[in-house]
Amino acid sequence: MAFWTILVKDLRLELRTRESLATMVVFAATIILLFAFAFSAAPAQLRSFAPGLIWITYFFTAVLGLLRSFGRENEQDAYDLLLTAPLDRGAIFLGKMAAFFILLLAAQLVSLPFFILFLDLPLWKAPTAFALILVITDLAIAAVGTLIAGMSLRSPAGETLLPILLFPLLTPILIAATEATDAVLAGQPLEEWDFWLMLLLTFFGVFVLAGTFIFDYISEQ
Amino acid sequence: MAFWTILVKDLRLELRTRESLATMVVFAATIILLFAFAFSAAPAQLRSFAPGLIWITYFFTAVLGLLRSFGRENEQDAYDLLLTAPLDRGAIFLGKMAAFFILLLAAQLVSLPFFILFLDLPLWKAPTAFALILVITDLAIAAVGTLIAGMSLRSPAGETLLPILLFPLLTPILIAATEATDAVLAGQPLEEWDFWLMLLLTFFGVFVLAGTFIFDYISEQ
Amino acid sequence: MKSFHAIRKNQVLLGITLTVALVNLWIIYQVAPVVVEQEMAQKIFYYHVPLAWNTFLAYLVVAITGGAYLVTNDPKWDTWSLAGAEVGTLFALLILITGPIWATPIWGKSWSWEPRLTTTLVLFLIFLGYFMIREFGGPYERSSRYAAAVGIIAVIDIPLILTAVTWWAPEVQSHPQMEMGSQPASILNVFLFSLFSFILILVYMILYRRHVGELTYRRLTQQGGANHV
Amino acid sequence: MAPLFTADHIGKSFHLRPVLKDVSFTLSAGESVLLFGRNGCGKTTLLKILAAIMRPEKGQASLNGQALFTPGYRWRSAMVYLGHRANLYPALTARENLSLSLRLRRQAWDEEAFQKYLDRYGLAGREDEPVRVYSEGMLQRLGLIRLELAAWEIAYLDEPTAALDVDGAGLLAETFRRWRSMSRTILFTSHDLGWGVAQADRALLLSRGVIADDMPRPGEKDLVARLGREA
Amino acid sequence: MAPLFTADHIGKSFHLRPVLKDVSFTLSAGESVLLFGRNGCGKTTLLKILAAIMRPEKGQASLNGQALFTPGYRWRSAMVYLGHRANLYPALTARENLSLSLRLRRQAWDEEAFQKYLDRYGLAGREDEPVRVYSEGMLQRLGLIRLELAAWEIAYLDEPTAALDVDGAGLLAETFRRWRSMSRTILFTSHDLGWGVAQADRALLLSRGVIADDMPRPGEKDLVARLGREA
Ligand code: HEM
Ligand SMILES: Nc1ncnc2c1ncn2[C@@H]1O[C@H](COP(=O)(O)OP(=O)(O)OP(=O)(O)O)[C@@H](O)[C@H]1O
Ligand SMILES: Nc1ncnc2c1ncn2[C@@H]1O[C@H](COP(=O)(O)OP(=O)(O)OP(=O)(O)O)[C@@H](O)[C@H]1O
Ligand SMILES: [Mg+2]
Ligand SMILES: [Mg+2]
Repeated sequence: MAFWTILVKDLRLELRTRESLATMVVFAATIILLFAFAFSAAPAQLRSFAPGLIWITYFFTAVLGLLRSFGRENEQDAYDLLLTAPLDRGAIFLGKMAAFFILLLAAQLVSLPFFILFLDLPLWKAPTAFALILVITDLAIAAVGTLIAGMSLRSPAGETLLPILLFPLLTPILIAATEATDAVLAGQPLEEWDFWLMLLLTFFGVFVLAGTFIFDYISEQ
Repeated sequence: MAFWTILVKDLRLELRTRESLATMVVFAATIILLFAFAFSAAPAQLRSFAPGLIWITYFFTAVLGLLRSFGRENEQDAYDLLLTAPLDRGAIFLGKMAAFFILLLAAQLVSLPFFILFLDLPLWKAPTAFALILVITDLAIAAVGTLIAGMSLRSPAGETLLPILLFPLLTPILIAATEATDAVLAGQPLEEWDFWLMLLLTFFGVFVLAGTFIFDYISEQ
Repeated sequence: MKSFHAIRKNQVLLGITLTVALVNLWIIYQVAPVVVEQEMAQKIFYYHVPLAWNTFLAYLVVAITGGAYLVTNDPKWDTWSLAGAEVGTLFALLILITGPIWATPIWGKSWSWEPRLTTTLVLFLIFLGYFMIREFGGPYERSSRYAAAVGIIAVIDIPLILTAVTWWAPEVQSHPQMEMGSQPASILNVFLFSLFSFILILVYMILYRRHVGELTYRRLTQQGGANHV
Repeated sequence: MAPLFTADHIGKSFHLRPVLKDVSFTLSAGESVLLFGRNGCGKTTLLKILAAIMRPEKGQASLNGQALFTPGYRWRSAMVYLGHRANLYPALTARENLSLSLRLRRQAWDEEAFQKYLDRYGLAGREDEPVRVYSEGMLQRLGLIRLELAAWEIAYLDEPTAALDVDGAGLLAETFRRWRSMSRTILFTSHDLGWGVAQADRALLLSRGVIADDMPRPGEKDLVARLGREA
Repeated sequence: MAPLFTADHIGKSFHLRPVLKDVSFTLSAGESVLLFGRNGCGKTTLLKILAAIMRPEKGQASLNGQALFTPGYRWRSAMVYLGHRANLYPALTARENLSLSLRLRRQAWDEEAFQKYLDRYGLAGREDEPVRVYSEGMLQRLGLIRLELAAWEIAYLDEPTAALDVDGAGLLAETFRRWRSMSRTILFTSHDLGWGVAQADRALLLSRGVIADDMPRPGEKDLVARLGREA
């Protein structure tokens, strides 16, 4: 219940201003354009770097999205509305996580054509496999990101603390996503790379559990 | 005078929180770690992508820096202090631009050793050439960024406007910087790539002029 | 409150720790067999591996006491967490130093973006973040809670990171993953003694750091709080 | 009769500097109590702690015999909080903000009541604008409507009259009377002591981290004199 | 005598909805004038326009015969503004904030005066803390010290008493008297009409986008009655 309320609220806030999505998409597009330029010298090698490029781009995108998601809570102390409400704080975490997951996925889907167009990546050759990786990785990113943002963005130096705490924790996720994407692009069957998916799912599961329980302790000032 | 006051204020705000340098170092380290990983498959080829990687990192750093630089002005409506003061608003623009330039440069210098160490880039082979690119690009980024941020972050839809206006404007700058860096790493003489520097300088000049004159009109609500 | 070394048991602990450490040094230098292909370089193993294991131990302390702090809100647990984190991170730094020292003669280069090395670096960076949130996360009462949460997150991250390594594409694995149990007794015994020595060092350092932490806490409380920064 | 609300030895420091040292008091059902004290004495801090926005270092509180500050969340269902700032999302409209706040409390939306209160608080016709464009006083009025629509037993209000015009203050006085007649309990701060005493059964003086005085049915002069002695 | 300050036909809309339609009034040197009106009538908007934080769509104003709202900046040197929120940088200390505000006005720092005012406004000993940790009232007090240290001829204050305790309001009343004796001009808003009329020579009623009434030396009752008729 509370979970849905918060999820819907975050999505509505986003639809109203469209700011996170705009930021994320434009940012992704800019990075992709840069990549296209940076690699114009060696288009042949591009393929081997593509998975890394994709996930680096999405990482930065995720940080920008998180900044907005919690920045909005602070503006008029609106977060206090959530904190004083009779609901499990774990639900705040889950709701904001779910909303962020949806936004991140949306931003990625919108920027995907740019990857395919400008970097000439044959992602459409294995759409389900890639979709699977995208969804599962985003779940993991959303879980870790929401937990970390929920605490760092409540403190004065929040915007700087966020990437610093987040990046090391996300590195294993990035690696798994990159390796899995690599395998997909190389045309390997699922059995060859399903352990990366398992790793990502484990990350997701562990952080959802941790977040649900810890969030109560880190929400209050 | 007003220029200096604002420059000093912005630098002090940054130093006060003491977060700046420490966080920049850790930030740089983590980003480079991400790259190293994302591209670990082919370390030998990494060299050819290095310029792109460097500037993508710096692009992200710049966006975060800009968001903070103007976010701070809005917190307690402190910006009103600048607006009501008897000073030319062009000086606000120039002061904030200079401060942002210095911070960006500092952040880059701090992260440079990591690039050199971990990604094994021979930037030290042409230190003056690279320094030149760094300084001129940062000037251009600072001019464009401060003008756009100063205008968009004062309006309610600011966070949406900022990326939409800023990123496309920064793209040519980043491309120029990437190309120039590429040329330096390839050991080309200045004549081969001074074209990019001229482009960057033009950007800088145009936007400084524009900013100095326009800022008065876009500062007020 | 007394200073740490004014307390009898701590003097004894320090004595034992120092003695064992010196004996350990002598054993490693004199008694441990020289591995043929690696010569003296291999002996750093007796530092490198115990340091790594003790790092995990220290971080476990951080997580457990951090959890206790969150639940009880008792600052005593926070001083334990902080002590564990500082000593653990010092040890982690030492892994990151002894590793490359060993690597330089063996691999011919001091670093490679290889799974175990990278994940160790990641762990180290997570804890740098831990200290940053303590420093910049707001007043002590809040930042210490955040730090406890980061400590817990870091520790649930450790097994994930470590197991991830075994799944990694084998062609990029260059860090050895030997089974300690299958080592010859001559190596295993020296290793175990060194491990014991480092556990003593860890315990001593954590106790000491915790004591200092408690003194600082009391002093600040008595003088009516710290300056706001 | 057992008190509705008890606060026991609440303590809170910032960077180990105590702001609240040992705050204890009780409230009975239907009481309206003014919390007063000098600027910076810790009133906002205390209200935030009671509303579960801040975590105290020590102390307990209970409402209806149920312990507050416990890990669960049911203890928060009987309370509402209205802070200095409006606790609203600037990008959402008035209607959306309030319907959100009700949904968070698992209450159904009541359009009729909403329209009634909009009208009463002078915001009729502006309910579909994003509250970003509201003036300070309008925000405060909307915050009060939020409390009107919610079901609760105890409310914490931090300077509710600060941004209200004369009409608004009168309206709020009437609202306080209505709430008290519903035997709801109110703990509020106000620097407008005249307005405050008129709405309060008791006044609690917060000073040096403790409740320094508990004054039943005081006059404005009493409070001013008492504050003066505390200096 | 020519008026010190004139506002002529000032108009301002948001999204084409006019908030200020045609605001004209004059102020003489040394006058203290209360700007009052209902929540949302446009007081803050008007003060922001005069302080050059917002741009009006039409109208002029002049101070000392010098036109305001012109591209240069010298016209801003005779004025100060203290808004709803404190106009301070949370990360800077009180001392840094004030020295910054003086440097922006090209004034020299006066440590002695600073200490004197800190003392007077009850902030002594806290000048080297970042103002992020200040309470609402403390922020407001610091904002007032900012005005005390600055050199100016006209001040715009938006609800200066809103966060102040009784002492603070008394202190500010005294300060107003001092400023008026220096023949400085004050235009302020306040919902505390009692306090307001006591400090004001005149009261301007802002309603429906115009100055609906200009009342010399009114009593509190007059204002309340006048507001009532406007509803
Ligand atoms: C260069 C940086 C290095 C880092 C960061 C590093 C890190 C670590 C860590 C974290 C462990 C403990 C984890 C575990 O027990 O599985 C470990 C164990 C070990 N390291 Fe390293 N190491 C480095 C270099 C080396 C080198 C160059 C060698 C030898 C060629 C080496 C040999 C070992 C051995 C034998 C173990 C015990 C493995 C086991 O118990 O299965 N390390 N190292
Ligand atoms: N985050 C914080 N860090 C450090 N100190 C703080 C923090 N928040 C509040 N304080 C301090 O705690 C004290 C009480 O603040 P609080 O806001 O509760 O006061 P208040 O009674 O509400 O004052 P006012 O009447 O001005 O609103 C002040 O001295 C303030 O400086
Ligand atoms: N940015 C904005 N966009 C649209 N409308 C606005 C904006 N700012 C203010 N308004 C509208 O202008 C009107 C006047 O607002 P203003 O803040 O000036 O009122 P006020 O007289 O100061 O009220 P209060 O007594 O509540 O402080 C209000 O109706 C408000 O909704
Ligand atoms: Mg307060
Ligand atoms: Mg107003």
